[in-house]
Amino acid sequence: MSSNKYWKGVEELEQTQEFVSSNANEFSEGLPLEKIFSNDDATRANRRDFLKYFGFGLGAVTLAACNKAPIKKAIPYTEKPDNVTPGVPLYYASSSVSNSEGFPVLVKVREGRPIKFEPNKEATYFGGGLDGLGHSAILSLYDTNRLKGAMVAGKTKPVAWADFDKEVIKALSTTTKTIAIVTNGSTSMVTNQAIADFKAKYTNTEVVAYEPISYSGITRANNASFGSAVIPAYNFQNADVVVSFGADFLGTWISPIKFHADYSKNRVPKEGKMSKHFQFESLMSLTGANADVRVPIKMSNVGQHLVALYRELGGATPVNGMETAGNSIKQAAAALKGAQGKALVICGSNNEQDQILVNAINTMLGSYDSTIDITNYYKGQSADEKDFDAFLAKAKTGAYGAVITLEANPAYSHAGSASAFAKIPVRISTAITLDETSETATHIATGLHPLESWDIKQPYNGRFIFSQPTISPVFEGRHAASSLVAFTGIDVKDTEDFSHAYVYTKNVFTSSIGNNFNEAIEKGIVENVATATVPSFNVTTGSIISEISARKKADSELILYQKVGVRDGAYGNTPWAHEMPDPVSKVTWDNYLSVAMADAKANGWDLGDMVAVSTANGKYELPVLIQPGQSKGTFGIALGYGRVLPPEVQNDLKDLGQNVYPLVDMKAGFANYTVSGVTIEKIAGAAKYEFGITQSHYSIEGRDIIREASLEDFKKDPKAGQHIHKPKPITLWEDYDYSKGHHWGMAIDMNTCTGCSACIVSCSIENNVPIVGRDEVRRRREMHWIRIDRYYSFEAPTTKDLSLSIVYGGDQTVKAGEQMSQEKVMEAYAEATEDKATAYDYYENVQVAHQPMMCQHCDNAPCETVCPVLATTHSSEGLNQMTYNRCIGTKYCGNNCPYKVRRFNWFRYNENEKFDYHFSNDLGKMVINPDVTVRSRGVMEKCSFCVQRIQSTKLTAKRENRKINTDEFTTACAQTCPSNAIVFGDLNDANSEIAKLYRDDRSYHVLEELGVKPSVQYLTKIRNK
Amino acid sequence: MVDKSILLDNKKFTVGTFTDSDKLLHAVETLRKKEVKIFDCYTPFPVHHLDHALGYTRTNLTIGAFLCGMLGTLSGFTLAYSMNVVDWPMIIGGKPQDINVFTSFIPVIFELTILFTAFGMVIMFFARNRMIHGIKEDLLDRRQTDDHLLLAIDNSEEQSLSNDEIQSILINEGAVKVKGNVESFNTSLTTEEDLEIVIGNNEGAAVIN
Amino acid sequence: MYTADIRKPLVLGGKTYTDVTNDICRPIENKPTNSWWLGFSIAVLLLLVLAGTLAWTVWEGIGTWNVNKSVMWGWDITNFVFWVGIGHAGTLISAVLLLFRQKWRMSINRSAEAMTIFAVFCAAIFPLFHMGRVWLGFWPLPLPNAFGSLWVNFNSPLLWDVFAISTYLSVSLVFWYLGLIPDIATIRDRATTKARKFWYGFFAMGWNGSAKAWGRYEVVALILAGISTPLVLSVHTIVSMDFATSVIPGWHTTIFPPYFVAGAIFSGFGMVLTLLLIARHVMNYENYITSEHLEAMTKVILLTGSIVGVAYITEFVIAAYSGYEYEQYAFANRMFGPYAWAYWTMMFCNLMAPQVFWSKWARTTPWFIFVISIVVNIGMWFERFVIIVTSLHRDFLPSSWVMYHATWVEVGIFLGTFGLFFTCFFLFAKFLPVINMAEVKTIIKDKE
Amino acid sequence: MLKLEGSYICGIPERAHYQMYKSKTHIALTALFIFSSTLSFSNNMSSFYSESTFIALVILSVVLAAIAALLFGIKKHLTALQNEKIGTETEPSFYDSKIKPITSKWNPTIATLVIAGLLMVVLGGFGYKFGMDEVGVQQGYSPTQPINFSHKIHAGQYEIDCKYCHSTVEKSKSASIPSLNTCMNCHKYVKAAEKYNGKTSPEIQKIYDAIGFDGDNMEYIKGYDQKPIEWVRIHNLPDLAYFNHSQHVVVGKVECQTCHGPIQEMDKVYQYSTLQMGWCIDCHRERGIDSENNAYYEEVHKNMIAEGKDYVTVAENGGLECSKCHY
Repeated sequence: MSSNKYWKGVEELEQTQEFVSSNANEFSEGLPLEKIFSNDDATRANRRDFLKYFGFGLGAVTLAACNKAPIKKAIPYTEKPDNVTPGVPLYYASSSVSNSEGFPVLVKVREGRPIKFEPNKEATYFGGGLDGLGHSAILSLYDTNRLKGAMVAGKTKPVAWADFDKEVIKALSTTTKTIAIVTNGSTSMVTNQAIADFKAKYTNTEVVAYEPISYSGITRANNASFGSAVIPAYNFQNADVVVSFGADFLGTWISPIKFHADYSKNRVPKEGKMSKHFQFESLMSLTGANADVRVPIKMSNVGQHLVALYRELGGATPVNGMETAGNSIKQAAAALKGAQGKALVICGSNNEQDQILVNAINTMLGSYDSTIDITNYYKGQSADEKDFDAFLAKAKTGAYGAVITLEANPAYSHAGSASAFAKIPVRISTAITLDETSETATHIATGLHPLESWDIKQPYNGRFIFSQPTISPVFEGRHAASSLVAFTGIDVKDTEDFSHAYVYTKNVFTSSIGNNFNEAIEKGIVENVATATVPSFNVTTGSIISEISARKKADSELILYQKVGVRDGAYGNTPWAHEMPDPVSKVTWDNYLSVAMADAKANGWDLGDMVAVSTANGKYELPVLIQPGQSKGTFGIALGYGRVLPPEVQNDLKDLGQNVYPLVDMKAGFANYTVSGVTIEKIAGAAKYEFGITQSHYSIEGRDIIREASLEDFKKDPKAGQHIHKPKPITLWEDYDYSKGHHWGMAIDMNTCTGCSACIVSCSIENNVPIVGRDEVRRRREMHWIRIDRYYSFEAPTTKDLSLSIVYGGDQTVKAGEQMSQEKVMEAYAEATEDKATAYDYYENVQVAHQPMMCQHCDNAPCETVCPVLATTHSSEGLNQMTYNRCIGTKYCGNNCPYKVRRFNWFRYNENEKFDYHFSNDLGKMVINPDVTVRSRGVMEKCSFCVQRIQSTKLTAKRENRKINTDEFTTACAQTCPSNAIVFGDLNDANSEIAKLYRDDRSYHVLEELGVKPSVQYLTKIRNK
Repeated sequence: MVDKSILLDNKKFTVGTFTDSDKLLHAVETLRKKEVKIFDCYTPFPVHHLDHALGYTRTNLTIGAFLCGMLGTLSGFTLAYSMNVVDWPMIIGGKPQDINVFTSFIPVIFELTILFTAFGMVIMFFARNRMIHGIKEDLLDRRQTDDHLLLAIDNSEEQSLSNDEIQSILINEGAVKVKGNVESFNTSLTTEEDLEIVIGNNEGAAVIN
Repeated sequence: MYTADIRKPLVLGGKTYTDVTNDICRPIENKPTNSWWLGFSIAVLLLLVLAGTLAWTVWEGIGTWNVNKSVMWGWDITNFVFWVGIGHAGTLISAVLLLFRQKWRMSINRSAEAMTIFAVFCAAIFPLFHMGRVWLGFWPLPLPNAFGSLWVNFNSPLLWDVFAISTYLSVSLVFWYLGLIPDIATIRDRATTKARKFWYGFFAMGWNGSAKAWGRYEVVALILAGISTPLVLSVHTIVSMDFATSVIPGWHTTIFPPYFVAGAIFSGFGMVLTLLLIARHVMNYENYITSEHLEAMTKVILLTGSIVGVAYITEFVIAAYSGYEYEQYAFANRMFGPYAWAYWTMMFCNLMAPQVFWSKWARTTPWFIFVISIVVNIGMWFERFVIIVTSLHRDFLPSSWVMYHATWVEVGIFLGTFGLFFTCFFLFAKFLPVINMAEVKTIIKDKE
Repeated sequence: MLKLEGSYICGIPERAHYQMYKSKTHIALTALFIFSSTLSFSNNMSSFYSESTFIALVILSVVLAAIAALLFGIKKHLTALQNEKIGTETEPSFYDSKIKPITSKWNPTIATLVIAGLLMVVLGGFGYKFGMDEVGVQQGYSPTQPINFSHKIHAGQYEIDCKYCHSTVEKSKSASIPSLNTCMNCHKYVKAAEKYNGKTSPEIQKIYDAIGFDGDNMEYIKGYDQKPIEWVRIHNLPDLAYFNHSQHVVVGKVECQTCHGPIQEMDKVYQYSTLQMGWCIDCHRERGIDSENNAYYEEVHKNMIAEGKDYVTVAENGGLECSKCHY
């Protein structure tokens, strides 16, 4: 065996990456085999060779012979930048990568590598949170499949930019036809300026905006109602009553992170008041899961419901509209009336008529200027598909000589665009990876990743977000704006002191925003907003109402929705977003046909059955997922899947799900995501599909895990929901005294936790939690340190309704609400019901509760007692410490954990061809947090309360000769929570937020009767029913 | 290999061979009554009351075993206490860090007690019997571990009776064979013939000098 | 003169000392039979399966098993408890029955003790290889080290296990070996080849059957029996504490120690019967292992089976009476949940099946006893499976409820341990006397 | 408000931007500039070598011994057979003639106890040694560096403060190896030419070559492709242990020499301490914390006075808890 082969890399330059990024084999003690297994350098072949030789015995001699210590290099800077202290992170204000319209964030940078996004808490308007996709999109920077430089069709290697520019300029200037620029409806002022410059040179230029998800219903309606084609800004914090018709504003609708923050401000009952939220929807969305009153409807009928509400509110109309069960519209109307000026009605329909009616209702309720701001309107996602369709139609006639796509990917998300694009001879793209559109481009002016770029974005009118490069370009890309300018013939080469993009951006800033550019990028946000005005509504609703009423109700409808994790699919190549379980269905890695229980029962479908879904626009084969809460006769498929990724991608991201964008119904002149005329047939003989699902049991089994109370009860008694008779645990010994020093604790408000799962991804990135892929999730081995438990309960029939006495586990008569297994009771009820057609309708009415669950850091931790080698012990600060390097992997602690929050490294997840995600390539490893050990296989891991942050903060305080400031820092989950549901701090600091919450009447411990004394408090969920 | 010659070194024995434990026992009792000093008996299986009949006192291995057990108890406690309380106390699941955690030590203390008792006693037993791996056996009869029960009398000792008298008593007591001048041996292999001899009764018994 | 108070001779066929020696030494002194070779080959084949699956586990990680985030112990610890349980009968037969002067033990205790030792070998594989980092398997030993020194956790039942199992194994070995010495000496003195003379001579430690030695020997055996009895009880008590001291409903039960001990005896006798019935048939030991023996053992099975059955019911009643919903659910889930099949298999095999031994015919019909003994073994495996898997797969938080099914690797390891067990047993039957000659010779003349 | 490590940096001076943006390098080069010691290392490879060597040798020697024994046995047996055939008496072996007469006189009881005792001592010793060596120790490791930098001259003779070069030792977890421009602060002028006949010292020339300095004209070469110096790491703490220099130097007031030894006397640096966990623990058990002069420890100091103690050791303040270093 060649020892040189083994260690050769160490001397090589590339290997310096390794020490930067790879903490791969942190466990250096023990027998050498493990080290051989985990040697970063060794390819698989080498590993096998090794065993071969070792088995032969002679290899051992060879190995013994090469008795020289391996050399590790330490390479200092040649010229150290002033502000970089190795080992200390820097934070740069920037803009989130996944929100193309601009969203303020901080980027944590260690030694020149951005390693994590953190919310910019000073940008209060945006809420100070971040979502899961926003976090996971950092991996797009470290994507090994990024384009390496300017590409020309027919050549496999990048070409020089000068040659590239020459070629492009020649093509652009010789064409006599129109040049089209397809943007992503960008709010980037830099790009817009560049387009303007480009247009000045090429006057035959047309600009068309394209976005995969359309909100044209709103823009058109506002144009008709108020004369401005905009999406308004919604201010949920001002709304005491929110009525949403199919708008998933907490999950995917327009700007969910901001909405989260605003919405949650009114969700904590203060002085007996909290907002009331009605949700009328067909699929079970994240928003619906958090609603106080959720009413299952069909989206094809949403108009009629709006009409009914309009009428109830006193709108003059001869038509009744459609009432739903339990007079929900009447209740909603009553609540809205009571909250005049503090009400908000929104609708997720993309139909202009529906939205005009919504505008009419909001005008009646006086929402403008209060909950809706149309002056400082939202500028993102306002592309109208009408324009793009016109462009495509024109392109098909061969009217365009060239097209430049700026960060838009219509070939993926728009069915007809590929054929139209093919008619344009010169197709230039500025993509950074080879996507469906750039794949067919003739020229790719490879752009820069947003984290490598300067940019100014204006997501809301008057609010400017700044991006600055936090890493030097990984590959030879060029800023898209610079490319556009270069195409006009201007030299965009970086000058001696400044890059072109920097100068260009600064010019945009000084010409249209202000003077102090440095301060602007330091803060990351400049706000310069106007006072909101109330627009005058000038539409007569009569004809609209009669048109809406004339709509035919569809028997079955297919709803194309977005998932919270993946959204529109633009960042389909970031595995974290896919491994994050869907907040409602808890499915990872897949899209599927979600069906109502009643439909599943009626058609004999079961979880995982493969069905063929056919509409006028195509036929797809998908597995079935039964979704409680979904309306009967509705079916849902998530968009954003079925991405065509570069052939190098061979992990679970490859061929992931089905791309159902072609199913979007464009017939009526707008993108309708509710498709009628769908037939679904079970594919006979197809094997059952197994989902990677992180929670398979729906019911809470009537257990005292989530405590809830109605607002009425809570007003009478602040301890409502807590009066459960529990034996008082006694102890044989005096407990350890944690009153000295720090005692770290956490509180989670289940009223504000929406289950959005941003914390899961934030935690995974902060703590180097590996991605395990679908197959391992199927085996129930996801590694997330924090999970969000989601439980359904039926808005149950009372005992009287049931009129069934079901004996279960002894002779206990089961009563609704305190069943041992509510599911079983309901099942029995359904089977006993005579009317089979409606037997399972009760599945439409479910309540949802979300409960984040992580290591509870029990003071009397059962896991600690059972570890034979003291790998898990308690610190005097109340932390349950997991010492990976001491762990031998008996897994006893995991078994004995009542909360089941311990995660075991079943395999070696880094440097493993079976888990070919970012941990397994040198570039992807750049994202590893160097302050946290990467765990080897065979050890247990779990939430550490971000002990690296605790230690770092304590150390800073000690160094600065001071005490830790109250709430000086927080954990990764708490920090990113868009609704501030998680609070972390020192219980011994009486002024801290956490100490206050511990004294709150709503607070309780999960499973407190076990006497394990957790350090995580939950606050009773109050429902405003 | 080490010879076990310390036991029967260069001695000559008068050996009576029995095939019935009751007869052996009776012979021993008869000889002892006549104050004949019996060197030892060799039997293929434990013959009850034989040690009593030979006048052996009860072995005090039991006391040794008890002491070993006490040592085990002490070591178990010392081990656990010094490690978990004295040297490096840790907070483990809210358990006390002082002597109150004693209850957790009980299983280990118990097991070590057993272990020390068993091993201590067995080692003492081997030492007392001068048994060790690889030591060579001392045999007076190839079949003393098979089906012959031997009664050995040391010829060099002064006896109250003469050799002939002893031998005749042995024959009378039912010895199938009495040899007058036997030395211990341990070398040669057993042959098929050795195994084929079947001694049924003492009718053909003879004194072989 | 002391005579055993028994009704029938324990050795039939009017055997003399010589016959006993000849009969029992025959397999050792002759070339192995074809059936021995056949059985041995199958066992070695299974042993190779064990080696292969264990190597694969260590190479790839515990991920090759199907244990998951909630059921972190599956077949591994089930098999561990199963094998440890089997081990108990050996010590029990030789130690407890010695204390009670039950002479019928004498022809079976040797093989029962051998079974104990081999079963503990098999058992020890599981706690070792279920560790994520098996190469650090020595860390639970309280060794001084360079970490400061970092010691071990004396609060952990797993550490108690380390001490208990290693003590049990070593004391059992000593006890077994002590019993073997006179018999090894017999073989030594009958040796016709140099190798046999050397090796048996080596292990006989110079034994020559002196009355002094026998006197001490009997005392030592008695005391060893005396301390082995609490040891054997403590071992399974401690194994049961792995579960009983935890907080998981279905595990956290004070009844576990006696219940586990009874179960261990039950399963151990089942296994002893299985092995003896085969050995008796193959080696023609009908005169030594008589129907008297079989009957006595079936009675023990009946007794312990019923104790175990009472424990099952008690557990259930306690859960129902506790008013503790998690405990109640855990037991309801055992009976009606997704693993109900395992529960009812266990109930049938352990509680119902042994009840046939109320019938004299059943107690004395070897083939029937054989069938029931197999059933008992299956039942006791399922008991451990039920306790471990059904308790873990649905514990406190329904969000973590999962299902668990073994992979081929786990099944392979389990089958492989049978390979190890039978390889050892076949070698034992070939090289050592399966029946304690010295002891049997003492009862040859005991008559009614 | 969240502020880790001071405030988050915004608005980098433009020169820095330029530097960041200007270098169009592969990310590997970005990484290259990074001072490696900021990150802990993956392997403690010394242990790999020492242990693998050891185990390989053990396996090998066992195999060889077995083969040798087998061969020896066969030879002996054949000789015996041969002798038997010829009829000559086999010559008594060394064992038979010399050792056996002695050993056969031994008292088996004493022999048993002695052998058992010896075995226990040997096994125990082996176990102890194994335990102590479990963590690889590189004490005394002293590799040859790309530049023969002498701490004896710089720190000893010229008494340059350690923190002048290892500038981040008070701020960061790593003390940092100085960047070349730190060297150039002096070596722009100091060329040690007097020792080399007016020429720049070859060692100093290495700095010039790396950073691009024209020693003759005393000016930086424009557009020079700088090459970093690849120092060989001496102190390799495994990744699983978090060690922070600033914590020990600023808060703990530990002298550099406590851990690094008489560095001012080292021409060639070697690893002075074992860097084993037991070594850390020993210090934590003995050393007191400076609770009096640090506001952070106010409560600790109060309790200490109340309990009438003179000082509180690091261990008493939780310095032996696992997650203080391992996370």
